[in-house]
Amino acid sequence: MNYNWNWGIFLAQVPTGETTYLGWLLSGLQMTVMLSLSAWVLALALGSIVGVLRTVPVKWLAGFAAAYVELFRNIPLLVQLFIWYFVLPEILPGGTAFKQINPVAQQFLASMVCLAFFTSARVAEQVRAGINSLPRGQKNAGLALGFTLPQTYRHVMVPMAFRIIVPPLTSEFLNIFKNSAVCSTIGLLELAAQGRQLVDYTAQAYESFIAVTVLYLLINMVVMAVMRQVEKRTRVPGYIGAK
Amino acid sequence: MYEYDWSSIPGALPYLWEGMKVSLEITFVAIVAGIVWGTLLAMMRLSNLGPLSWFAAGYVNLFRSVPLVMVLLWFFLIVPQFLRAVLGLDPTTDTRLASAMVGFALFEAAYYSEIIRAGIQSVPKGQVAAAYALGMTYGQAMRLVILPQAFRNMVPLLLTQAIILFQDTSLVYVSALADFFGAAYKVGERDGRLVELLLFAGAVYFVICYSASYVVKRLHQGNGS
Amino acid sequence: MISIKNVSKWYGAFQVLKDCSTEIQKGEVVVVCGPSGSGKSTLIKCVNALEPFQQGDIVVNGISVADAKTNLPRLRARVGMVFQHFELFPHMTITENLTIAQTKVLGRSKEEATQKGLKLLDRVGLKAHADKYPGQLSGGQQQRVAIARALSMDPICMLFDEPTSALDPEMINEVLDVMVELAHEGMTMMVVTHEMGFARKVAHRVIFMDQGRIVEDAKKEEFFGTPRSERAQLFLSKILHH
Amino acid sequence: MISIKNVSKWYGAFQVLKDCSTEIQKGEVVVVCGPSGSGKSTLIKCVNALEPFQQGDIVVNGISVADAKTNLPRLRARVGMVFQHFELFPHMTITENLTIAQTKVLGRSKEEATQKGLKLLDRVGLKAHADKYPGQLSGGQQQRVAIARALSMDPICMLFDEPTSALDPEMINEVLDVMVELAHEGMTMMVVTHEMGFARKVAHRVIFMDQGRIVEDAKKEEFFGTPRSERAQLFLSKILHH
Amino acid sequence: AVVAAPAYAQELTGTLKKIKDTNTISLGHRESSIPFSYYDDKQQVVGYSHEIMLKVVDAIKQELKLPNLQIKLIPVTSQNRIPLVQNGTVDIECGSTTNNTERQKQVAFSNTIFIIGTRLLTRKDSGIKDFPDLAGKTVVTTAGTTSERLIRKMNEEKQMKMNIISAKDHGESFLTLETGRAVAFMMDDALLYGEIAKARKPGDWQVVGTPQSREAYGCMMRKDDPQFKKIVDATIAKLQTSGEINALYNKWFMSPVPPKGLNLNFPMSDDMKALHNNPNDKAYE
Ligand SMILES: Nc1ncnc2c1ncn2[C@@H]1O[C@H](COP(=O)(O)OP(=O)(O)OP(=O)(O)O)[C@@H](O)[C@H]1O
Ligand SMILES: Nc1ncnc2c1ncn2[C@@H]1O[C@H](COP(=O)(O)OP(=O)(O)OP(=O)(O)O)[C@@H](O)[C@H]1O
Ligand SMILES: [Mg+2]
Ligand SMILES: [Mg+2]
Repeated sequence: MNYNWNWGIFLAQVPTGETTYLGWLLSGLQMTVMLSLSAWVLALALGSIVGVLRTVPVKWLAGFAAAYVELFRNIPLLVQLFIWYFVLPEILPGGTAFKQINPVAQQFLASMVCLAFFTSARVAEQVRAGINSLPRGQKNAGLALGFTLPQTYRHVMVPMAFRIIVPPLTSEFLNIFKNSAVCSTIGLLELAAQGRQLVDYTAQAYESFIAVTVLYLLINMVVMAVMRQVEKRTRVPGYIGAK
Repeated sequence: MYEYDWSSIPGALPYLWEGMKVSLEITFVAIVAGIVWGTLLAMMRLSNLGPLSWFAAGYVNLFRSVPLVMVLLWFFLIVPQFLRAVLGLDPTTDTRLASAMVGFALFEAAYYSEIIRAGIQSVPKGQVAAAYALGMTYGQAMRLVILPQAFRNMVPLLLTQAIILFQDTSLVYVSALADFFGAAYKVGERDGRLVELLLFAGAVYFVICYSASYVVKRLHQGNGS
Repeated sequence: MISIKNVSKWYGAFQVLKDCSTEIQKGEVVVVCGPSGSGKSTLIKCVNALEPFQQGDIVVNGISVADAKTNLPRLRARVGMVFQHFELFPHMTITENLTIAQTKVLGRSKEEATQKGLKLLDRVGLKAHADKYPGQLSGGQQQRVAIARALSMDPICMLFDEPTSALDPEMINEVLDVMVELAHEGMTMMVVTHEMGFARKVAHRVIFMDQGRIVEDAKKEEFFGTPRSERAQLFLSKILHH
Repeated sequence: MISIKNVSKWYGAFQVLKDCSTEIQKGEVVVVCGPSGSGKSTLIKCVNALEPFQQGDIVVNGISVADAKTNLPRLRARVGMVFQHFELFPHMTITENLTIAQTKVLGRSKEEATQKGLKLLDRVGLKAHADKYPGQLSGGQQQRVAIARALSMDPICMLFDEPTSALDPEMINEVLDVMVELAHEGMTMMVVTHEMGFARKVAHRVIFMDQGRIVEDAKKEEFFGTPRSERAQLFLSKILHH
Repeated sequence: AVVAAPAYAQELTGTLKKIKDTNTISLGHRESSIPFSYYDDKQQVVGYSHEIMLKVVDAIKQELKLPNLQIKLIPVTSQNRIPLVQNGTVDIECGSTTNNTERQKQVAFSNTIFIIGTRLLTRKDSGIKDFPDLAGKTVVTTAGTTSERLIRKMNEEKQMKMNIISAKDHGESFLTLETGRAVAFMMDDALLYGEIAKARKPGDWQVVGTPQSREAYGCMMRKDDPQFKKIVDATIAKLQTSGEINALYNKWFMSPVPPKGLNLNFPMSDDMKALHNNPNDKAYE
C-alpha cells in the first residue's frame, strides 16, 4: 500500500497557527470528557428517579416511567440528537432564544441533554432491575419498622440496589463516552470530530484513527479503574454477589 | 415556524426499503455470528485454562472499550485488504457489506459473550453436579443441561441487545453503506428535507423497536410464571 | 390487643384468606401452624398492613388497620415483626441496623438509639458483633439481631413468620431460647412456626389454618390433646412423627 | 464397596477435609451428621469425584477415584446421588428427567429407558405426574423423582446430601419413607442428614464430623448410647432437644 | 509483427495493467454532491463530474481495446475517499474533490474539471453583502472544507469576532442557516447554487460576496502511475479544448436536473472559461 506514514504530523502547527494538531486532539479529548461527565451526572439523577418510579405501587407513576423508558431507548441516538438540536428549538417556546446563544454552547447543551436522556432510560432499567433483585422481604422489613415508603426506598432499597448494579452501571458509564462520539454530527468538536478534522486537514488518516482509538482506550482504562474503586468502597462485607 | 414538506418520502420508499434490508441483514448476521462466537468466548472465559480465559477477557475488554464507529472504520479500511490478500478476491468486489457484517459480528460477540456468561452462571451450580453425577461428560452436561437453561434465561437480554444492535446499524454510514438511516439521511440531504426524513426514520425505528421490546417483555413474562 | 374480624383476601381470582377471625389478648402467645400455602404468612402480614385485604377489619391496640385514615407507618412502628429470612439490611452494620429506625422513625437521638440497641444486642448475646455486617454472622445470629431490632422500637406486640425455618438445625434453639424468654416476660406474640416444642412450652393458644381458613383455634392443651379437625390431626402426625 | 483412605482437601489455604478415613460395606447404610460447614457435603461429593481432593484416595467398587486414568463419567454413572435441592432439570418433563441419562450415558433405547423410568416413578408413587415439569411438583414430590432418577441408572450404591432439609416439614416423611424402603431392600447408602429418626430406624453406622475431621465413626447403638466426643454430645443435644 | 499503438507501445503498468487484467474498472462516486455526482430518484449515479468520468472510461475502453470493460461503481464519502483510492478499492474518483498540496502527498490529481470560488449564501433580507458584514455574526460552513480554513483564518487575522459553526455536511450547514442559527453559509459557489435550488423557497436566498479563494476540482487516482494519469488528463483536455464541455455545463448548471427538476442557474465563470482554453492540473493555493 502506498501510504506515507508521518507521525510528526501531531506536532505540526494547524493552519490557523494557534496550536498543534495534537492540541486539537487534546481539546477534543477534553470536550469528550466534559460532555460525558456532565451528561452522566444528569443521566444518573434522571435514571435513578425514573427507575425508582417504575417500581412504586402507584399505577400512573409507574406507567409514566415506563413510557419514558420506551421513548428514549427505542429511537436511535443519532435521530434523538438531531431532534434535540434541529427540531425542538423550532417547536418549543424558548427555541428562538436558545438559537441566539453561543453556537458551541448550543451544541454542548443539546448533546448533553440528548446523551443524558438517552442514557437515563438505560440507567433506569438497571435501577429497576437492581431494586427488583432485592429479596421482597427487604421492603416489608423496612415498612414493618415504621418507615414510610419513601423512607424505605431511601434507607433500605436504593442503597442496596445501587451496590448491586455497580457493574452494569460501569458499562453504561463507558457507553456514554463512546456514544458521545455521535455528537460530532451536529458540529461539536469532541474527540472523534477532531480526529476527523485532522484527516480533513492533513490526509494522514491512519495516524489520526490510531491516536483517537488509543485515547478512547485510555478513557476506558481510567473509567474502569475509578469504577473498580467505587465497587471496592461500596462492597458490603460478607455479602456475596447479587444472587 | 418550520414548514414541513413530506413530498420526498413516497418517491424514496423503494430506496428506503433497500436500506432497511441492509439494516436487517447486518442485524441478522451479527446476531447469529455474534451468539455463536460469543458462546465460545463465554465458555473460554469460564474455563480453567488460563490462556483461553485471558484471551477471552482481553478480547471482550478491547471491543467494549472502543466506540463502534471506530471499530467499523477500522474494519472498513483493513478487512477488505485482508480478505483480498487471503482469498485472492477481485479487487473490485464490493466488500463493504461483508466488512460491516464482520465488524458488527466481532463487536457484538463481545457483548453477547458477557450476556451468555452471566446466563451460564445463573444456572445453579447443583445442576452441573447433578449432570455429572448421572455420568454425563462436560460436553453432554453443557449441551443437554446447562446451555438450554442458560439460553432460556437469557432470551430477553439477547433480544434487548439485538434491538440495540438494530439501532446501531445506522453507524455503517462510515463506509457509505446505505442502511435504513443512511438511506433516509441521503435522501434528506439530496432533497434538502433532512428534518422530515429523519423524523420519519425516527418514527419507523420507534415502531419497530417498541414492537420488538413488547414481544421481549411478553416472552419474559411467559418465562417467569 | 389484636382482633381479626372476618378478614378475606384475594389475589386476583384466588382467595387466600377466607373469613378469618380471632382475638389475641395482651400478654398472650399464639402459635399459628398449618400446611404450606395455607395463608399463614398472608394473615400475619395483614396484621400490620404489609398486605392489604379486601373484606373485614383488623384492630390493633384500638386502631383499625383497614381504615384509610390510619397512619400505617406509625402503627407498624409499634408492632415488631421478625421474618423467615431475617431481612437485616445487608449494607449496614449491626449497630446501624438496630438504630436506623429508632432515629429516623421514632426521632430518638443517635446516642439514645445506640445505647438502647447495644443493650438489646447484649440481651441476645451478641454484643461482640456490634460492628460487623449481617453477612458476616451465622443465620442464628442474624435472626437474634432481627429480634433485637424489632424490640428496639419498644413494640406493644411481636409478629414472627417462621423465624427458625431457614436455620441450620443446630441454630434453631438459640433463636427459640430468645423467644421463650420474651414470652416469659409477658410480650404479646403471634408466631407462625412448626416448632411444636416451642408451642408446647410457651403458647397459650394454637391456631391451625388450612386453605385460607382458620380451622382450629384452641387452647394449647386442647389442641395437643384432641385436635378436632381431621386435617389438623393428619398434619400433626406428619410433622411430629419423624 | 466404598473405602475412603486418609482423604484431605483444601480450598486455597483452608483445609475442608482432614485425613478422613472410613469404609462402607455392601448393603450398609451409613448416616453422616455434624455441624454446618463441617465438611459433610464435601466428603460425600469426593466419593463420586464431583470434588477433587489433594491427598489420600477413595476406592469405589474396586476403582480408584483419584487415579487420573479412571473414566470418571462411567464411575459416576454407577453411583446414584441425591441433592438437597433436588436438581431436577427444569426444562425437561419428569419422564425426560428419568430417561435422558439412561439414553445418553448408558446408551439404552428410548423405549427401554421410558419403561424403566415409569416403573420407578410408579414405585415412588408419582406415576400420574410423568408428563409434568419439575416446577409443577411440590418439593417432596420433586425429591422422590430425583431418587427415581438416580435409581434408573441401576446404581451399585446411593449418596444422599441432606435430601430433606429443603422440604416443608409435612413433606419430609414422604421422602424418608422411600429411603427407608430402599435401605430395607439392601441398597448401600451414604446419607448426610440431621433426621435422627431415620438414623435410628435404618442406619448401621453413624459418622459424626466436625471441622473437616471424622470425629466419631460408630455402630448406631453405640453412637446414640454413649457418643464419645464432647462435640458430638453437644451437637446431639442441640438438634434433638427442641 | 507487432501491431502497436504508438502512445502505449510500452508495457502496461499500474492501474491500466490491473484494468486490462481484470477487465474491470472501479469508479468512486459521491452520493449527494449535486450536481457533480449523486443518486437520482432511480438510484442511478448522475452528475457533471460523473459524466466526465464516464468519458474517461470510454477512452480507456478504446485504448486498451476492451469493449466489454466492466464498470464497478463504489460510493465514497469525503472521509474515506482517499484511503479507498490508496488501497485499490477505487481506481479513479471524480466528484467534488479539491486538488491541494496536502492531498497530493497521498494521491494524484487529474486535470482540473471545475473551478469554484468560495462565497456566501444568505437570506435576501439579511443585509449581508460581503465578508466584512459578517463581523460579530455567526457563520456556518461545512467541516473539513477549504472554506472552513479560510473563514477561520479570516476571523483570526482580521479580528472579526465571528462565531463559526462547522456542520457535518452541506445539508446540515444549510439547515443551520435555514433555522436562523447563522446569518450566512460560506461554501463553494456551485454547491451554494445547489442548496438554493433545493430550498423550500428558492426566492428567499442569494449568493453574495467576493470569492475568497478559487479551488480546482480534479479526479483522484493513485500516485506514481503516469500511464493512467496521462490517459485521464488527455481525455479531460480534449473535452475542454474541443468545446464539448459547454454542452455538458449547460446540461448540469443551466437546465433543470434530476431528481426534482431543479435549475441551478449558475453561469460559467471567467476562471472556468480560462481553464477550458488552457487545461492543466494545477492546484490553487
Ligand atoms: N403475591 C401473590 N400473588 C398471588 N398468589 C400469592 C401471592 N403470595 C402468596 N400467594 C398464594 O397465597 C397462598 C398463601 O400464601 P402464604 O405465603 O400466606 O402461605 P403460607 O401458609 O405462609 O405458606 P408457607 O408455609 O409456604 O410459608 C399460597 O397459595 C400462595 O401461592
Ligand atoms: N467452593 C468453595 N470454596 C471455598 N470454600 C468452600 C467451598 N465450598 C465449601 N467451602 C467451605 O468448606 C467447608 C465445608 O463445606 P461443606 O459444604 O462440605 O459443609 P457441610 O458440612 O455440608 O455444611 P452444611 O450442613 O451447611 O451443608 C465450609 O466451611 C465451606 O465454607
Ligand atoms: Mg409463609
Ligand atoms: Mg452440605
